[in-house]
Amino acid sequence: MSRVGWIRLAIVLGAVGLLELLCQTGVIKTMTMIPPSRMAVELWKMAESGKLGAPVAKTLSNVLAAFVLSVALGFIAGLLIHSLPRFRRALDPLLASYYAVPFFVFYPVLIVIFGMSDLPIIIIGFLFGVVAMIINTLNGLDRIPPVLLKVGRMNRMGSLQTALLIKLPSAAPYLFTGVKLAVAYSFIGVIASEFILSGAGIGYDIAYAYNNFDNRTMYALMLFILTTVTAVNMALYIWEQRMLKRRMGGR
Amino acid sequence: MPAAPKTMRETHASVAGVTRIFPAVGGQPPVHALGPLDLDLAKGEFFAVVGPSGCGKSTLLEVLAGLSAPTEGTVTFEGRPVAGQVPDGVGVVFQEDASFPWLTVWDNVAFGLRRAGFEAAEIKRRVDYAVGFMGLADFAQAYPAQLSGGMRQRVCIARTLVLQPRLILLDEPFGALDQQTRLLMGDELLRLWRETGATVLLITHALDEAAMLSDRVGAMSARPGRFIDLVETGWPRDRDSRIVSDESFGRLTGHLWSLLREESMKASGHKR
Amino acid sequence: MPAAPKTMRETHASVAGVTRIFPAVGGQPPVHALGPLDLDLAKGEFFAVVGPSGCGKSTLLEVLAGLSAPTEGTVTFEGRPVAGQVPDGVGVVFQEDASFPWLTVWDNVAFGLRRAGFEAAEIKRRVDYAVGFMGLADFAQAYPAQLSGGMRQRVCIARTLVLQPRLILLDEPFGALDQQTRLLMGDELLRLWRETGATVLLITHALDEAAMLSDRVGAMSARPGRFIDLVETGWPRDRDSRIVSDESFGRLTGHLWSLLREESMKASGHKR
Amino acid sequence: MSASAVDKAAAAKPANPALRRWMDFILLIAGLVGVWYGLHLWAGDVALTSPYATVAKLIQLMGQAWFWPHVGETLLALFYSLLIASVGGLGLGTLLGIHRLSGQIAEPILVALYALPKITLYPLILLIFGLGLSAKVAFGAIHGIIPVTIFALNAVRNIKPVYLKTARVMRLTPLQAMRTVWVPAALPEIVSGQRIGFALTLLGVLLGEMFASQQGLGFLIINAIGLNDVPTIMALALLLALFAVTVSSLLLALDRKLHARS
Amino acid sequence: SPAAQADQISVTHWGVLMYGAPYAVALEKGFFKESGIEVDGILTSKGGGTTVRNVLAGGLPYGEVSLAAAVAAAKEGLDIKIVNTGAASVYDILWVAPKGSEIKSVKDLAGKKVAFTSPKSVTEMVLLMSLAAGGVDVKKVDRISTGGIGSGLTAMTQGGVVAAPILDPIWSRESDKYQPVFFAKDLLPLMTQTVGITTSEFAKSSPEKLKAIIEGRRKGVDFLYANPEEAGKLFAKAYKIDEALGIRAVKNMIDVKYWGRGDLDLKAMDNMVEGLRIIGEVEGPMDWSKLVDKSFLPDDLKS
Ligand SMILES: Nc1ncnc2c1ncn2[C@@H]1O[C@H](COP(=O)(O)OP(=O)(O)OP(=O)(O)O)[C@@H](O)[C@H]1O
Ligand SMILES: Nc1ncnc2c1ncn2[C@@H]1O[C@H](COP(=O)(O)OP(=O)(O)OP(=O)(O)O)[C@@H](O)[C@H]1O
Ligand SMILES: [Mg+2]
Ligand SMILES: [Mg+2]
Repeated sequence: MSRVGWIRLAIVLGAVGLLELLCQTGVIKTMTMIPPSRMAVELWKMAESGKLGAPVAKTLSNVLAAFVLSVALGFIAGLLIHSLPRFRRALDPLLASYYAVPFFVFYPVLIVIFGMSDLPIIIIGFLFGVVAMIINTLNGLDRIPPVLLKVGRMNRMGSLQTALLIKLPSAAPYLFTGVKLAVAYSFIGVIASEFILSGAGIGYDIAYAYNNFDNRTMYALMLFILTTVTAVNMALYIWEQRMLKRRMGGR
Repeated sequence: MPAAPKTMRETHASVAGVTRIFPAVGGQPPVHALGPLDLDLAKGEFFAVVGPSGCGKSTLLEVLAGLSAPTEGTVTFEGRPVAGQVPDGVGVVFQEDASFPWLTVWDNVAFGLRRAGFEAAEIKRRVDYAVGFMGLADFAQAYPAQLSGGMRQRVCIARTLVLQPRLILLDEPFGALDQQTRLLMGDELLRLWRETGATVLLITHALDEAAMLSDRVGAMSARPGRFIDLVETGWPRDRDSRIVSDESFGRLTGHLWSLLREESMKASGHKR
Repeated sequence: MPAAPKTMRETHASVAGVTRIFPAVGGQPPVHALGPLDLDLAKGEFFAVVGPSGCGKSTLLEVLAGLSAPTEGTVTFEGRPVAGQVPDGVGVVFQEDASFPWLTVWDNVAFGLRRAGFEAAEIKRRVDYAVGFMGLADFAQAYPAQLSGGMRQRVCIARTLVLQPRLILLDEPFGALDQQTRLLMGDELLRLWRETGATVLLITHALDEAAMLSDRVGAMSARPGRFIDLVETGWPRDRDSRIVSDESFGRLTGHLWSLLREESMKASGHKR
Repeated sequence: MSASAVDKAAAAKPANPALRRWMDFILLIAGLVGVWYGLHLWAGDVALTSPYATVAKLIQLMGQAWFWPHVGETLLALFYSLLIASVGGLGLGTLLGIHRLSGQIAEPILVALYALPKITLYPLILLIFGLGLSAKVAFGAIHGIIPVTIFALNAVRNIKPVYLKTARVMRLTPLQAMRTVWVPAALPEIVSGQRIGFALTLLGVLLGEMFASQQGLGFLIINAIGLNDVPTIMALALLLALFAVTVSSLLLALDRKLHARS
Repeated sequence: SPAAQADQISVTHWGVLMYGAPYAVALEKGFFKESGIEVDGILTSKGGGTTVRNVLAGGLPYGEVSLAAAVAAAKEGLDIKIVNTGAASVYDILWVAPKGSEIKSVKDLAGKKVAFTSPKSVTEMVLLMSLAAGGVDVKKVDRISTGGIGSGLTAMTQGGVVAAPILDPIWSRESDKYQPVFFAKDLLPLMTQTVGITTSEFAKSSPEKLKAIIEGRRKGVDFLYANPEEAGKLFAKAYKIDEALGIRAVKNMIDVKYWGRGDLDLKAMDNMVEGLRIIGEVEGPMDWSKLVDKSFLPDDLKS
């Protein structure tokens, strides 16, 4: 790991250590927050007892579905919108303000359209993620140097070949930003829906533990989400750095 | 300057009555970038284009390659009209860096061959040769970002040349190189041209480069670009950069310089 | 070549025993970019630096300007050591486009004068003159994005020159211009230099430019850059681009060319 | 010949591009309303009221005296949280951008925190800030501050080094350099960040109001959800969308103006 | 903590469900002031533990919360006291089916999909107990959590479930769209739904304020029973709903003696805990003595 990586790790560990200290010495009361070590122990116990399996499977599969949908459809929608500049210009103000509208108020509509299943929640996660993907796809397509597309034409390539062999790799760094955001928003969308709309999944379990004053379960689950999100992010980050290093020559 | 027997040679590519006008965008007026202009390139000819910045040289190249349609006029390559598509047998090296940053040098050079469906063995043979020829052998597995600007330009040249085009269009291919390296590359371009017998159109800013490399130099006016003179150099086919010491070389560049001095002052909006 | 009586002139700026080594970052080894190297610039001298790409020319300029500290050695300007700060009286035109995109051409040129606290009337006088002088009068209220690369470079030159620096450091100031315009700009730079009596250090890729403009040309080796030769041109102070037709001009460039041919082949990694 | 071609090209130019853009926008909105109407026909009033009924409900709401204090409450909370998110994010992002090492260290941490569903932090916020305005403001601010920070960080980090060198050659004081070079150079990206930050801060404030409050649009929405009052839910969602689009368009216009220069 | 205004109390589902009606009346009629306390606002929340947390986080630590949440909080060691009763029954809850559906009674639910709001909520408990009381095998009914009343009704309209729970005042507003399947009041015993809680600390430091709140609410309840028409109007005004609707909802509740006057009926509370046991919320016996404090009740209700 690089020097930066070590410093970062040290800072994170330091923060966790400080929290542990504050909780252990009672500066932060147990009713407010349990020490990180307890969270880990509780999480481990839940995992061992098998209580974790079902909600985790449900939430993660929903997140995964929302994520895959956002990335795939976001890329395709980005390609389409990019080829319609007038439509795009009109759409622009809507794209950025989109996040201000609380989607879950449309949950009943989604039930009507998709029925009583996991689908409405997946769709909410998808709705959160897809716009980030579209925005970044457009960004990436904008930044493809026109000369690369000319090379495609010089080699007499069709539009599908051009999309896959030139546009996709050329826009990849921007698409990556979109992918990272899509991960974040899929998590946020799915878990927030579970939290607010209840039903099942980790978000629901957190809301439930919260309602029952079960701080141990609540914090254990929050720890689980935090570590999962961080792990996924870190994996993406490392992958991205590797790609960028190659492309930027370490600059 | 002895005139080469141009009319006796077969026409390979030509533009006739071509203009190119970029339509208005935003609040800006349309830009009349080129022409009207006529040009016949003889088969196997090495033609150089010089002209002030922004006069439409790259625009001419794009029209000739079929990358953009002329507003008026016709373009012909090997007897057939060029319309909307790059014809087979035409290779272009662009002014900007067009190397693919996500591919290694080797894969960049192999790109066109793969698209054209060559066999793996043939691709390997041609790419290995071209990479070595361009002095990139040590960097075959490097990515463009690890190369200097000049080396990247050489990747693009190699990527085009491995396809063995019959008409080679080069837009400032040595722009990223220092003057010394430019001359060396020029010599190699000449050798290649001699070996393959391809027709070459070379756009350049450097008058000495144009004068040294080509059979004929077209000097363009400020925008909208038209040819104000077509100068035959009369060099033998078998030449290299040592020509610069030839006495007629100085006269040639002097002539070009006086032609373009006025035009370039117009183009750069200088002291008006 | 008649040697100018250099030793009789007063030293204006100098570097002594200077090296510059970029420390290792990431997995990469440290880069020894420059030196060890000595140079004395006489007051009012026009000094040109040529050398292969990546040899450390820009690095030398930054060290001389006080923008980066040398790893070893000392830098002096007007008798005082230069350390960590750009001394008053030094002006720099950078290799990259340094025009501020958020200011109009006029405001760009006025930028330094405003910061230095000149009076409005004086600022207006100087900026109007410089903008006109640089052929930018029609574009005074335009933003850099609306200008060509060459015009932007002229904005940067004007922005530096209005401050009337006593030492002018120019890093490829004509890089974005076509060869013809370069020569015209060169003539104007010469006129300015004559009028103000400033000391000039000009970095350039173009050997003819170096030979034509300067009193003395420093030819640098491949990285780590050192001077392999310092050539006095012996031109009169009152000269312009017509010098190129002088017979000794050819000899001069020929000499520089042979000096650098080897070096530039080393630097560009060509055919190794 | 060529002169006539120029004329032709000029004639093809539409009369007024700004007008055309407005037409495009209105067409798009009309399309969206059409989709909405279609969904309404499909799903029925139980799930989705018609565009007309929604607008009528919104106008009716806006005619009520009790409605405006709720709007005021939300705007007040939004104002404070935007202040924290924009100014705080800008300051933090700028510092992290200037100090490269801390920027490199902090960015992945920020991104990971950003991806954490902030709704799960609500219990914690409540414990720390108690009920009322401060909790809402805190909730809004934590939604908005990270994107603003990340954008500002990248904006500052990506300032071309040659601008900073120019500032040094001009011998600017740190304050002068900040005011006349750093800020204007980074401004376009900063405004982009503020756009996203605005939308997310608004969302955060609304979410905060949904949990514990007796005032604000979020409160009205959660109440309407509880009462299954679909027309009110829809009318409020419409109001929020209109508000967000308006602010976003203004920022976008600024954004375009700034980006056009560079 | 930087507390909100000190003169607000929390009522679960204020502005949404009927628990708030006595407070609406008491506020409007000035009963709290009469009893010696300034209350100028009611904080709402989604119910359950959220309301309890709000009580603990807010300035004036009194709130009406579901008994289930109060029990859960006490089990986790939160320092609270139950000081009076709010809603004395769960008789406001009923299940409905679309107009004209074949589902007409609890027996018809066997083998069908039935909605409740969320796992371990009062609606789940009432559904389970009602099925048992109606002699339907619980295992034969496919119970579906829809997340809320609104989405349950939507799901039912779309055919996702055959019946869904509904409460006043939504029921009063939409009764023409649906037909009742069963009412909790017809199947279940008296079960305390909500209680007033406070912190032990506040109980010690400000008994007068508590007494005043309880007294003020009780006057509100008395007024509701005595003047349904006027009370309905006041309630409608506070909840920003139609007047006729408000009156109708209030009358519906009066019919089932929904609001308690404050007296703590341990039997009815035990019934509720029994229900909680069924859905697995509570294990073991409940010891009310530590949790319940009757000393703030008006003398006539202390028995
Ligand atoms: N897409 C376009 N839209 C509008 N104007 C354009 C476009 N492309 C080029 N132009 C204009 O057309 C003119 C000719 O451009 P072109 O690129 O052909 O010049 P050039 O001779 O190649 O210049 P350089 O030597 O700088 O490469 C220029 O004035 C340019 O501004
Ligand atoms: N910040 C840096 N870190 C590491 N190496 C650097 C850095 N800046 C420059 N170098 C290296 O130092 C050497 C000299 O660079 P410099 O920019 O001075 O070259 P130059 O002579 O100006 O080249 P050119 O003619 O291409 O402008 C190069 O090999 C370059 O890769
Ligand atoms: Mg060009
Ligand atoms: Mg340099």
